[in-house]
Amino acid sequence: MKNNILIIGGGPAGLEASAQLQRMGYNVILIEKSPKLGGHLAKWDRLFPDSVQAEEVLGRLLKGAEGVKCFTDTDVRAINRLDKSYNVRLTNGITVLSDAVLVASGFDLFDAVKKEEYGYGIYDQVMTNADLEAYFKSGSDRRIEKPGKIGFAHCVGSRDEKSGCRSCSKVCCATAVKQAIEMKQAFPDAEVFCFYMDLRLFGRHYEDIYLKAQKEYGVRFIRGRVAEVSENYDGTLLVKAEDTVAGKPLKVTLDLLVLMAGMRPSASGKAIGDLLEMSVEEDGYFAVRSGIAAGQRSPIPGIFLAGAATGPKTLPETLADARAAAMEVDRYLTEIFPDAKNYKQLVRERW
Amino acid sequence: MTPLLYLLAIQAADPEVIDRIPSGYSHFVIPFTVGITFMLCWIGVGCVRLLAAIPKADRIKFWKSLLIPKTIVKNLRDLFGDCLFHVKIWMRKPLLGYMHSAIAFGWFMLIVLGHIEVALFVPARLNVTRGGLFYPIFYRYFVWVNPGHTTLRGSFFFFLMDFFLLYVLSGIALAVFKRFRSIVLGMRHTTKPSLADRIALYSLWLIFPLRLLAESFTADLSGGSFLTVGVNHFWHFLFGDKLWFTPCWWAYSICLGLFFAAMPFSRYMHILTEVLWILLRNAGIQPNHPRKGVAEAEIYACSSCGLCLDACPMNVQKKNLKYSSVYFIRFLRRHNEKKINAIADKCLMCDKCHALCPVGVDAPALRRAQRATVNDTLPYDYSYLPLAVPGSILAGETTATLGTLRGGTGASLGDASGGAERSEAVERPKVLPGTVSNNKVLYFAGCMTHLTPRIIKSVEKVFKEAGVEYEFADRDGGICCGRPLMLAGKAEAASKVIEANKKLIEGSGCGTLVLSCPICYKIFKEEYHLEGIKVVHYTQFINELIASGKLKVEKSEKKIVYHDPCELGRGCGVYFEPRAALDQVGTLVKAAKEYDESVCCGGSLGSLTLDTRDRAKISESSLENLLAGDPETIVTACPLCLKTFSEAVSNSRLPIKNVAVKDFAEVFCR
Amino acid sequence: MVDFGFGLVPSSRINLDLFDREKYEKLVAMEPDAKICMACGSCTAVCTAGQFTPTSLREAIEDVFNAKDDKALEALKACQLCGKCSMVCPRGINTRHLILSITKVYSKK
Amino acid sequence: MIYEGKQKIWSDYQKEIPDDHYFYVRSCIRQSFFPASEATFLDITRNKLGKDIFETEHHTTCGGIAYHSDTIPQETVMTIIARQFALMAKNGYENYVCSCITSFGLYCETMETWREYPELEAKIRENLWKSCKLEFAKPKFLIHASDLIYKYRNQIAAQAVRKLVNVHTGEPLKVVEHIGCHYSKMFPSKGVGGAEYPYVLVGMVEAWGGEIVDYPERRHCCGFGFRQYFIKGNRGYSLSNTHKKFESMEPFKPDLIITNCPGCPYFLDRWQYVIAESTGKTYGQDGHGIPALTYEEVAGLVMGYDPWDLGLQTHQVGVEPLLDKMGVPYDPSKKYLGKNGKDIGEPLPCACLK
Amino acid sequence: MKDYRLKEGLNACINCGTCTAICPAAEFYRYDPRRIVDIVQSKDDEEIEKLLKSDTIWYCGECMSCVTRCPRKNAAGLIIMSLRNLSIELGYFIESEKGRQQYLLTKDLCSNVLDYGYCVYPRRFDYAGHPEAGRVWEWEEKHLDDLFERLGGNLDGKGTGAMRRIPQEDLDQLKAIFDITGATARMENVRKAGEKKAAEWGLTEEEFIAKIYTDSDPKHLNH
Repeated sequence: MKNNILIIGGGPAGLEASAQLQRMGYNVILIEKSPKLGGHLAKWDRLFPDSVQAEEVLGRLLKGAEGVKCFTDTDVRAINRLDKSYNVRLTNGITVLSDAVLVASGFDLFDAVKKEEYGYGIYDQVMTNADLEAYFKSGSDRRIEKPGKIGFAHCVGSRDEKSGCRSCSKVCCATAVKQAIEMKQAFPDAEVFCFYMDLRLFGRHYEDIYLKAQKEYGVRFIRGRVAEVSENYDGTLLVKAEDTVAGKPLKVTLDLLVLMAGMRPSASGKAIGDLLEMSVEEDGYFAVRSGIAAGQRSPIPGIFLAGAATGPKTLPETLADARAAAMEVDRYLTEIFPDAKNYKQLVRERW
Repeated sequence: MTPLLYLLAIQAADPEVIDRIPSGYSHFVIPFTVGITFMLCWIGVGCVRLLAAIPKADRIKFWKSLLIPKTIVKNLRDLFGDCLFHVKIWMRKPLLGYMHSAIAFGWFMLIVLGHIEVALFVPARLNVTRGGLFYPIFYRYFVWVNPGHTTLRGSFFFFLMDFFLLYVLSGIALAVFKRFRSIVLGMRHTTKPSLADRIALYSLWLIFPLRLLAESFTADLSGGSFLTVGVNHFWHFLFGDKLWFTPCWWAYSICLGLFFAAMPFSRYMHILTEVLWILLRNAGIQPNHPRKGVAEAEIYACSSCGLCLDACPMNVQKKNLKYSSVYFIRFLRRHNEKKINAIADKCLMCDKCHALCPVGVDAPALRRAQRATVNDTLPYDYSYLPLAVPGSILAGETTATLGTLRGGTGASLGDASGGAERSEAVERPKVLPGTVSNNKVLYFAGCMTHLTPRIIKSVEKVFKEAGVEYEFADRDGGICCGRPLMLAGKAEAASKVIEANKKLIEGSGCGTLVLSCPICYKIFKEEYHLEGIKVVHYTQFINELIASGKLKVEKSEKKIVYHDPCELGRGCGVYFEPRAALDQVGTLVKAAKEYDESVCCGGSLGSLTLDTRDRAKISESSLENLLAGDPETIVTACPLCLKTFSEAVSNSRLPIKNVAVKDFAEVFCR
Repeated sequence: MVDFGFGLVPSSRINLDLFDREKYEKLVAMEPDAKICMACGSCTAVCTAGQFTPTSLREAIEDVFNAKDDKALEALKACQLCGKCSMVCPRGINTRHLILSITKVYSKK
Repeated sequence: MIYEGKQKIWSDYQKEIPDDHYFYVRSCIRQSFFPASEATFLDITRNKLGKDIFETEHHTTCGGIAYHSDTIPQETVMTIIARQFALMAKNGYENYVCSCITSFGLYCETMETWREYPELEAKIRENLWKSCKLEFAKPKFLIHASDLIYKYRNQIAAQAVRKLVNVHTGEPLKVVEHIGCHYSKMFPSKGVGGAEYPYVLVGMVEAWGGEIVDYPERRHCCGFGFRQYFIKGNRGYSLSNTHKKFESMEPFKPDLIITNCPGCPYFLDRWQYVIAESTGKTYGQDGHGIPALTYEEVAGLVMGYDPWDLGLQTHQVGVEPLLDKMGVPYDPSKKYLGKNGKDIGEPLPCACLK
Repeated sequence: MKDYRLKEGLNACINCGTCTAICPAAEFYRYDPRRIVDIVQSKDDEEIEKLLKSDTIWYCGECMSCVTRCPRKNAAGLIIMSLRNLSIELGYFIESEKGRQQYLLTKDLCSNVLDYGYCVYPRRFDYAGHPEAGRVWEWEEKHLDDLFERLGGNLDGKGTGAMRRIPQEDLDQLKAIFDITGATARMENVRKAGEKKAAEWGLTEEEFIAKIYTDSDPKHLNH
C-alpha cells in the first residue's frame, strides 16, 4: 500500500499529518511555499500555557516527519482531477500523482495595518504579537527599550466585522496573557494593561496563567476594546478605551502597545482552494463535510483538511486535527479508494 | 491562724529547735533576697500603675467587689482552683493538671508550711527586720534540731515538708519530661520560650532539686523526714562524715534569686499577676484597650502554658502557630505593634483558646480590642439606615418623601447615564408594620442564611408543620446584625446597625425572635436588649416545639454527629438543646472533640486575613474531627458551618463515604 | 474674567496616568487579594448594604485601579462587613479584609 | 510617526473626483459666518482655474442642522435633499458639490439608506413629486467642496505667490488639520484618505509647502454637537471638547489650524476666545490664539488674496502673527473697513486674547 | 419602532465600549452610549420608556464618531436619533430638562428654515444670546449689510450668493415638504407640549424659553 499522498503546507498540521501517514506506510510528499518548515510556529518564541519553547515543539515535529519527501519554496501550480486521483503540478516543475490531498494551509496573521485607528505602521510604539515574539527570540526591537507602561490590545482583527472577521481567533487571549507575563518578567517595573472584550481562556491551565498574571505579575485587565491610539508629543502613545465595567471612558499613556493580531484564512491556501474549486464559508475558512462528524474531510472526495485551514485552532488542537486527518486519509485509502468498481457509490455512502 | 500557732509554740516545754546561727543571717541569702526584692518592687509598682490606668468607676467597682461576700467566695474558689490546683487543666488533661498543680500547689504549701514552722518554732524570725524575708525560706539552714526534744508535732511538719518537696519534684520531673515529649501529657504543641522564660525555667527546674540537696545535706543538723533524712544518710554513706553544705545553699539561693529576677520578664510572672487578674475579672471589669488597664493584668496573667496552641483550629498548619493567643499576648507585652496587628487580624475568634485557658484569659476579646484600635475610626456612612425615623419608616413612607425631595428626577434619569453612576438610593429597609401580636414569632434569617436558602426553607417548613404563627423579618433581605462589625473591631459602626435593627424588630411587635444564625443570635442576645422579646436560637425553639409536642418527630437509627458552631456553643453556651432535639430523630454519635472543645469549621467571619486555602485546611481538620464516630449525617446549626462543611465534604481528600451535611432544621422537616 | 453663563466641564475620563502606584503597593501588601478580582460582580449582587444604597466592592476595586480613590471609598462607605461577599467570591478573595484595607489605605485622615 | 504608513493608507482611500461641471450648494453656517470663503471658492475654481461651477438661487438649506438637532423627521430632510438633487438634474448637472460637511455627511447617509431600502427611496420620490412637482434624481458624483480644492491643490500651488512657510526662518509652517466629523467618520470610503488619517486637508497643506502636525486629539469633534451649542445651558459640552483639543495640540506649537467644516473654524476660533476670557489661557504665542482658517482662506493666502478680502478680520483670533510669518502684506488700518473704505467702526478689544 | 436609523444602526452589540471610549458626550456628561445600545437591545419596554423620558438621550452631539469605531457596524448615534424621534413623538421629551430644549430648538430652527430657507440666519443670531461669538460678532451684528457687501456676500439680495433672499416659491416648496413629511405636525406637537408645560409651571412663553435656554442642572455633569 504505497499510495501517494500530497500534503500542502509545512506547518505543524502538515508536519504532524506527514509523520503519522508515513508511519502508516504511505508515500508522503510535503510541500511548503516558504523556504522553511514550521509555519508560524517557527517564528514563535514560547507557547502558552506552560511557556514551552516553540523550537522544542517544532524540533519534535520535524523529527517525527523525518524521511518525508519534502519540497520547500514550492507551491501548487495546477491540479487536475483524474478518475480518483489528483495530478498536481508543482511550481518546482515536479508533477505528483496523488491519491489523496491533505490541505494544511494554516492561517495568516491579520494585517494590523488594516485596523487604522490603532496606527500600526504609523505610530512608532505600536507592534503586533508576532513582532513581540520576534523580539523575544532575537532580544532586540527598536520599539522596546525600557517600557514603563505596556498595553495589550486583544481582538485585533478578531470579532470585528469592520475588519471582515467576525469570529474569535481563539488563541489571542492566552497569547496576550502569556506575553504580558513575559514582558513583566523582562521588565518587572513595568505596568502592563490588557484590554479585552471577553477573556476566552477556555483550555486547561489557561485560567491558571490568567490568575498568575494577576496575582504574581499584577497585570491589569481592562474590559473594553481599544478604540483609538494616537501619538503624544514625546512619542508615547495615548490609548483610549472604555472601562466597560466602570462604564466610563478611559485613557492611558503607554510606552508600547502590542496588538494581538488574530487569525485570518491563509491567502495562499485560498489560491489552492480556488484551484480545487473548494468552497469556503462566510468567514473565509474552508468548508468541511461536517463540522462535528467529519471535520477533516472537504466536500470533495480525496481532499482532506487539517489545522487552521478550517478555522482558528490552538496548537494542540491543530496537532490532534492533523492526526485525525491522517486517520481519515487512511480510512479513505483503505475502505473507499481501492474498490475501483464501486468507488462512486462508496463515496456517496461514506464520504 | 497565726496566734494559734504562737500559742502552740509557747506550750512547748523545751525548744524543739534552736537557732544554729545566732545572727540569723548568712551571705548566701543575698542572691535570693535581691531577686525577690526586685520582683516584689516590680509587681508593686506594676499593680499601682495598673490600677491607676483603670477608669475611676472601674477602680471603685474593684475595691467594692472585694467586700461583696459572693465575690469573695468566688475569688477564693478561683484563686485555689485556678492558681493552685489548676482544676481546669486537670479536667481536660489530668497528667498535665497534675504537673501544674504539683508545682504550684506543692510550692505554695512549702512556703506556707515553712512559715508555719518558723512561726511555731522560732516565731521571732518572722519579723522582717530579723530576716523575715529570707529566714522562712532557708529555715533549715539556720536551725538546729534539739535532739531528744522532738515531738510528734515536729515530726509531722518534717514529714509534710518532705512530702510536698517530693510532690513538687514529681511535678518538676514531669515538666522536664514534657519539654521533650509533650505529647505524652496531651500537648501536641508547646510554647516556644523566650530568653527570660528559659532563664526562669531552668532556674525553676533547679530550685527544687537544689533545695533537696541543700536540705538533705543539713538534715542531720536541722532535722527532716523520710526524704531529706534518707538522702542525708545516702550522702553520709557516699562522702563520709563531713558534709560541706554551704555551696548547696548558695546554689539554691542563686537559683531562687535568678528565678525571681527573671520572673517579671518571663511567663512565670503569671503566678502572681494571675491573682490580680482573677480579682479584677471577678469584679466584672472589662478591658477596653488591648493592653492598658485591666488588659494589662490579663496579659500578664497568661502563663504561656501553651494550651491555646492545641486549641487553636488554625494550628492544623504549623505555620499558623505564631498566630496563637499565647504569642499574641507575648507581643502585647512587648508592644510589637506590627505583629500584634497581624495576629489580631488572623484569628477566627472561635473562642476556644478562651474556653480552654486555665486562667480564663479572654484573648479573642483582646484581639477585638486591638482591631478596634485600628478599625474603629475608619470612616463609614450608615445614613441610609432608618435610625431616627420611628414608625413611619416601617411602612416605607420616608421612601416616598426622600424620592420627592430628590426632585422627582430619580426616575427620569435613567440608568443609561453611565454604569458607574450608582443610581439613587434603591430601597429603604422595611419590616412589616406592627401587625405581629405579642405572642407571635418573628423569624430573622440574617445575611448568611440568605446565602443558604435551604435553611430558610426548612425553618419555614418546620414552623408550618408545628403550626407556629410567624412573620419573616427579612424575607427580602435585611440589615446585618452587627456582629461581623463587632468582630472586626468596629463597635461604633455596629451600634448603628444594632440600633436600626432594634427599631425594626421592636416595631414589629413580636414576642419571640427566632434566629437561625448563631452569629446574629449572639449579638441579639448580648447587645440588643430587646424589651419584652424573647430571643431564641432556632435549635432552642425547635427543641421546645418537640418537647411541647407541637412538632412530631420520629426516632431513627441514623447516626448523626452534631457540630457545635463556635458562636452558639462557646459563644452562647447552647450545647444541650440541639442535642436533645437531635436525639429525638436519630442516634447521636460523638465527635472527637465537642462541646466547648468543638473545632471551628474555618468559615468563621472572625478572621480578617485568613485566606481561602488556609480556611480549607481548617475545614478539613474540623471535618475529620466530626467523622470520628463514623456518622451518616453531619448536622450543624449555622449557615456558615453548613456552607463550609458542604464544600469541605465535596472537596475533601479524606475517604468519606456518603456523609450528608444538613442544617439543623432540615433534619426536622419531612 | 468674563462670565459667559457656562464654562468648562470636568472630564469623567478615567486617566490611568494618575494611578498612585505607591498607595496601591501599600494596599496589596496589606491584602494581596486586591489583585485577583475578575470583576464578576458576585459581591455586589449579594451585598446587604447594596439593597439600600449603592455599594459595590467590585466598583471600589475598579475605582482603585482607575485612580478614583474617592469613589472607591464612596462605594464602600455603606458596607456592613456582613461577609456575604466573601462567601460568594469565586476567586475566594478575602473581601472583608480587602474592604477594610481599601478604607485604611485610601481614606484621608 | 511613520510617514510611509500613512501614505499607504492614503493610497487605499482615493475617490473619484470629476474635474469639472459641478452643481454647487452652499452651507448655512459658512454663508453666515464666512461668506468670503465661499466667494473665494467660486473665484478660485471659476476664475483662476476656469471650471464650471453652477449655483442656482433656488437651492436651500439641506435641513441638516435642523435634522441633527432632532427638530425634523428623517423623511423631511431626505425630501429636501431630493429637491436639491432634482434642482441639479433640472439644471443639467450630475456632479454635486456641497460647501457644508453636515450636508455632505447627510447626502452620503441618504444615498446609502436609499440604496439599502429602495422602498424608502420610492417614498421620497413620491414626496418630492407631491410637494414640489420635481423629478427625482441622484447625483453621479457627490463630493465636498474641500475634495475639489484637494483635487486642484497642485494647480493652486502652481499659481501660488507664496508658500505655507515662515519667511523669517524658512521653516514650513506647522499646520494642524481639523476635519468635520461628518466628512468621513460615517463612511470612511467617501472621504479622501479615509476616516482615521484623512488626506484631504493634509494634501493641500503639503502641496502648499506647510508641515502637518498630528496631535493626539486630532480626530476629535470640535464639540459643536448641534443642540449642545444652540442652547446656552449645553455649551459647556461644546467648549470642553474644543478645550480638550487645544490642550492636546498645545505642545506641538502649531502656527495654524486648517478646517474643512462650516462650524469648526467658528468654534475653534471662538472657544479660544472664551477660554482666554474666562480662564486667561491662550494657546498661541505671546497671548495670541492659534488662527483657525477655512481651506479657502488658506488657499486664498497662498494665492495672494488680500487677507481682508478673505474675511480674516471676522475671526476673533487675530491673524496678524500668521500673516507676518507668511510674509503676507496687509494694511492694518484697512482691517475693519467696509466696502470702498467705508468706516463701520471696529470691534471692542478683548480683555485677554490679543 | 419603525425607524430606518434603528435598522441601520442596531446590530447585536457586544458591549466592547469603543463607542463610549471616544464619545465627546461620554467624557463630559454622565453618559455611556454603550449602555443605551444595550438597553435598546434588551427590548425591556419599561427601561426604554425610562430612557425616553430621561435626559440621557439628549446628551449626544451627533458627531457620529461612534460609527467609525464599532466592530459590529452599529451606530449608537443613529440609535440615539431614533430614540429622540420617539421621545418627541410620544411627548416624553418634555419630561426632562435636556429634552425640553427641543421646544426652543424646534421653534428657532424650523422657523429659520421655513422663513428664510436657511438653518442659520445671521440676523437671528444675536450677540446677547451668544456672547461667545465674541467682540467681533458684536461688531459684525451691527454692520451685517456692510460686511456682507465687503466680503462678497449677498445678504437678503436677489439672485445667487451667500445669504441671498431665497425666492418665495422655493420656501413654499419647503413648507409643502414639511407638511407632507410630518415636520409640520411634529412642530405643532412640540409646541403644544411646551405650552402645556409652561402653563403647568405658570410661566409665560418668554419666561419658559428663557428657562429652557439657560437651565443646566449640575447632575448632568460629572462631579
